[in-house]
Amino acid sequence: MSTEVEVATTGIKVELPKAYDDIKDLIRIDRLPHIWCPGCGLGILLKLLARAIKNSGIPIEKHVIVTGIGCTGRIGGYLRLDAYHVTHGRAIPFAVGLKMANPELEVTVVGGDGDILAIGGNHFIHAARRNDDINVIIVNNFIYGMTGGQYSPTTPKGAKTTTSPYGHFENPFNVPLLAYAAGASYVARWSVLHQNELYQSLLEMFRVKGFAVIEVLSPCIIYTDRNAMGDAVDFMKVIKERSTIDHNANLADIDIDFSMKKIVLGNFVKRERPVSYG
Amino acid sequence: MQQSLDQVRIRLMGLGGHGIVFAGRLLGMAAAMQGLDSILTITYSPEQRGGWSRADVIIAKEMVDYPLIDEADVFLATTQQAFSLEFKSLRKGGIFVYESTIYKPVIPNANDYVVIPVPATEIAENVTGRRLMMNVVLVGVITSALEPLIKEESIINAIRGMTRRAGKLDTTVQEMNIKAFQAGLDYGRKYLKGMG
Amino acid sequence: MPTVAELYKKDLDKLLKPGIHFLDGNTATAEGAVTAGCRFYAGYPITPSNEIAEYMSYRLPQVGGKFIQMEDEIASIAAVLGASAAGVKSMTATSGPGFSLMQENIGLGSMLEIPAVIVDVMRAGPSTGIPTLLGQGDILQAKYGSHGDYEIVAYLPANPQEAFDFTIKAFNTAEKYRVVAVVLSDQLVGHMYGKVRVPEFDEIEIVERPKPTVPPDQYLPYDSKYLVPPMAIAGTGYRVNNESLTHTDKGYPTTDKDASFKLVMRLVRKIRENEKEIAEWEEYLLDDAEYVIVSYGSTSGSVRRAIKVLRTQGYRVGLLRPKTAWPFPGWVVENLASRGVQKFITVEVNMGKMYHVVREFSRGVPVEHIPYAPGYIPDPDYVMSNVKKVIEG
Amino acid sequence: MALIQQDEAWFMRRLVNLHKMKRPVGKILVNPDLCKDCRFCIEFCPNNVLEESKDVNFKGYHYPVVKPGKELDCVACRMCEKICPEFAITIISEEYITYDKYYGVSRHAHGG
Repeated sequence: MSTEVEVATTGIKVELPKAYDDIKDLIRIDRLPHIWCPGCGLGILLKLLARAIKNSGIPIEKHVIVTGIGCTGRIGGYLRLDAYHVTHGRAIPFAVGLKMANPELEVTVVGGDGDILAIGGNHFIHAARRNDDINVIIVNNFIYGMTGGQYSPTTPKGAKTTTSPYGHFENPFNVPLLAYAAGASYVARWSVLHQNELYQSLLEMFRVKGFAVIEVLSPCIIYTDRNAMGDAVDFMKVIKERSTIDHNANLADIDIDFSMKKIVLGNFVKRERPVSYG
Repeated sequence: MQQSLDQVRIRLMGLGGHGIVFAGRLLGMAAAMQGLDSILTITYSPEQRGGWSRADVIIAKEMVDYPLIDEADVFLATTQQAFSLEFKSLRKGGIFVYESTIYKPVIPNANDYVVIPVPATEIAENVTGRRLMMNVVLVGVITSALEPLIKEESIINAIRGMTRRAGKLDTTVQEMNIKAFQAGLDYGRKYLKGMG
Repeated sequence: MPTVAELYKKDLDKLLKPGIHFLDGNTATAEGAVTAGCRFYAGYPITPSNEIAEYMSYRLPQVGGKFIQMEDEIASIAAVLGASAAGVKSMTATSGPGFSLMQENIGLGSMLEIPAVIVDVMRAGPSTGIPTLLGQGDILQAKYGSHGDYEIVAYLPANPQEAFDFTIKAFNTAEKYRVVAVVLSDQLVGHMYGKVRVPEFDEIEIVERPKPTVPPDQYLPYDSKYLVPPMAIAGTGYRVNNESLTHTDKGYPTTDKDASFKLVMRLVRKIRENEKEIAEWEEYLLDDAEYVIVSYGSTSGSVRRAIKVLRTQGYRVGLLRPKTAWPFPGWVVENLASRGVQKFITVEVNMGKMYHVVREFSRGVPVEHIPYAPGYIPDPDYVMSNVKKVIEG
Repeated sequence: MALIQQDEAWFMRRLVNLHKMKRPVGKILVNPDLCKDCRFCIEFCPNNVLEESKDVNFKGYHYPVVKPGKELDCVACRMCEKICPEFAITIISEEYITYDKYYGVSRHAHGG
């Protein structure tokens, strides 16, 4: 086997701690430690996703991960699955092609708020409209992290980013409402702190037939740094203190504003809608 | 430009809905089935409905090279508009076929051309009960003028093999088309014989 | 190589029957694709390629394939690549503006080495141009449209027969070399009806992509030991990372000098080293020609007629018609140049595209371009008078 | 995980013999090379068991270590393991300790 991998990443040999024996087979250990910043929530999602895939009841080789560009786009590369890291914003249509060509596959798209809602926004609403039988995990960190902190479609009004130095003047997307309105079969919002709930939600997503969307709130130090919110720990504490779980919340009222006074989480929507193809 | 040496150029034109393209496809396909080469190009007016449509067929013994028509050997016009727009493209000595129950063209220097007026709608209605089959009657007339380059069986085979997006024509429609075609062919043969 | 008769045994009665047909170029393209084994189509409506999508939506369900009309061309090509990654031969069809939108993902297809076919029914440009009329302006874009270094294959059909044949070839080349293959048809080829002879099914050879023979733990998705590595299909247990970033043999992102260079070299070499095998061209009256007209697609018909007439007038002109734009048969131009041809003249419906390519290989022999871009092919008179002008200086 | 079932908790409350009651003692294994010092584990530990190391790992990050004197304070709730984004922490809970012993040993440890 090639040894370039280790040179390219860290140069050290890493063994996965014992706690991850169950998902040892699913993580590309030779690529750890991963590239994400200290305090990034993506590592947590990676673990949960691997566990959920392991326990989904669907054979592992039938799982396919499709990711676009951005920090979140790297998640597929750490999962020892058939993974496709494609162009910016095009993970959803690529996944639609995979699923249509082979309906036996369980196709999951993981992308950031920029990848799925900005450059890939059109694909997102149309896949939801058709109710394509794929899963979409949107990791919402409120900013473009990898490119250095520009505002994204979910950046709250007032937030400072490298491209909104005087405060952002646009309104952000309310992701669950958007997904619901566009026609998704399953819509949930959790944070990386709500691990049990998020894990159950991921399992549910694999069971749902139709377009399943989970918005995962995740800390990003690029965002918190610029807005004097402290570090990732402080952000996590805000989520811990201010979030409420309300499965029956009125989706129109669950915007997340800059103050983050109210963060509503829950499994909001589960409905049966005809799927676009058999 | 010497396009006429080794090929026959047929220009069919009429109102959209007159079945001009279908007629062109029949002629082109019949030629192809006989081992000739044929090319059909279609042009429409910009209107989605109610405009004119034009089908240009080139039939050649060898390969058709330049696929467009600069001058026609045979010209069919089913409407006055078609006649006014494109009669100028018919070469001297060419064959002009028109639908005589729809309009009566005023042909300049009529003696320079072989003119065949065809009451195609009437023939179609008499033979098949459907005025719509008028285009196939006219194909029959054109075939009579082009015999033996295009043979009767080839057109009949072409009608039988003709497919549409939704599959083949159903057999009763096929048979009606064949009847209309033969009626046109007879009319043309008689008319040309009459001209001597 | 297996043939259609062996590969698609149960579908044979559903394919276009061997024999003579009279089809328009777009339908011939679609039928060629179905015969080649295409079972997935994703597209977005655009004139003048619509007939392909319409026909595929009618035809694919009959042969167990799938059709989807996506939200735009970008999504279409992405879905096509996805479906091909799942092991189904896939294609899309579009025209200039849509082709421009697809460029980024043509790069993706090249990088992930996913076989796919794009039919570009060229229309007049730039921008929206004239949707209903033809142009031949996408020649260079087909090769250079996406960023970075990669190679594609592009065919140039001149009539419905070639639209049928070349689409099959495009699928075969795409599968064989794991590249994106483009069929650069044009509005006139797409819309004109012509004779299409479908060969017997045991005469049509079909190439399938190389498949891995080693067990998953020994498999490297981008093994640089091969020029064209075997391709693992999604869901078959190989569980590989297909990486659009510059990657190592194992499919892991890398910024390592050697690994990056090795990858890009291989992406380019797999076509460049096989260009003599892939490239096709036609020579017409070239043996004694002093002036070589280079023309392709529907324009070449007009040029052929012009040459016939010019020959009767004593001009020693001939036609070189590339059937593949990429790889371009440059060595043919080189040979003609060193044989003592006086001039090359390019005739295409643009302001000079293949002109540049011919110049690259003309070894100092002057190359003249006859510009023409009004949405129609030049008629033979136009070609003749301009060729005479060039010859007589 | 819990020794006492949730629904039995109220019922058991009065009956539990605290002197004999056992709870798990977690052993916190940290893989220092994977740590990036995000402090999630330190901040979210309910028993405040962890602190930053004085040493740094090969990347230059301080990794979590058990606070001196808190060796028996980990109750193996696994919060740190779960919240660690870096796959760096494992909790092993094979040992149990009685509350008596915990407090005794704890006092003893302070005394010594």
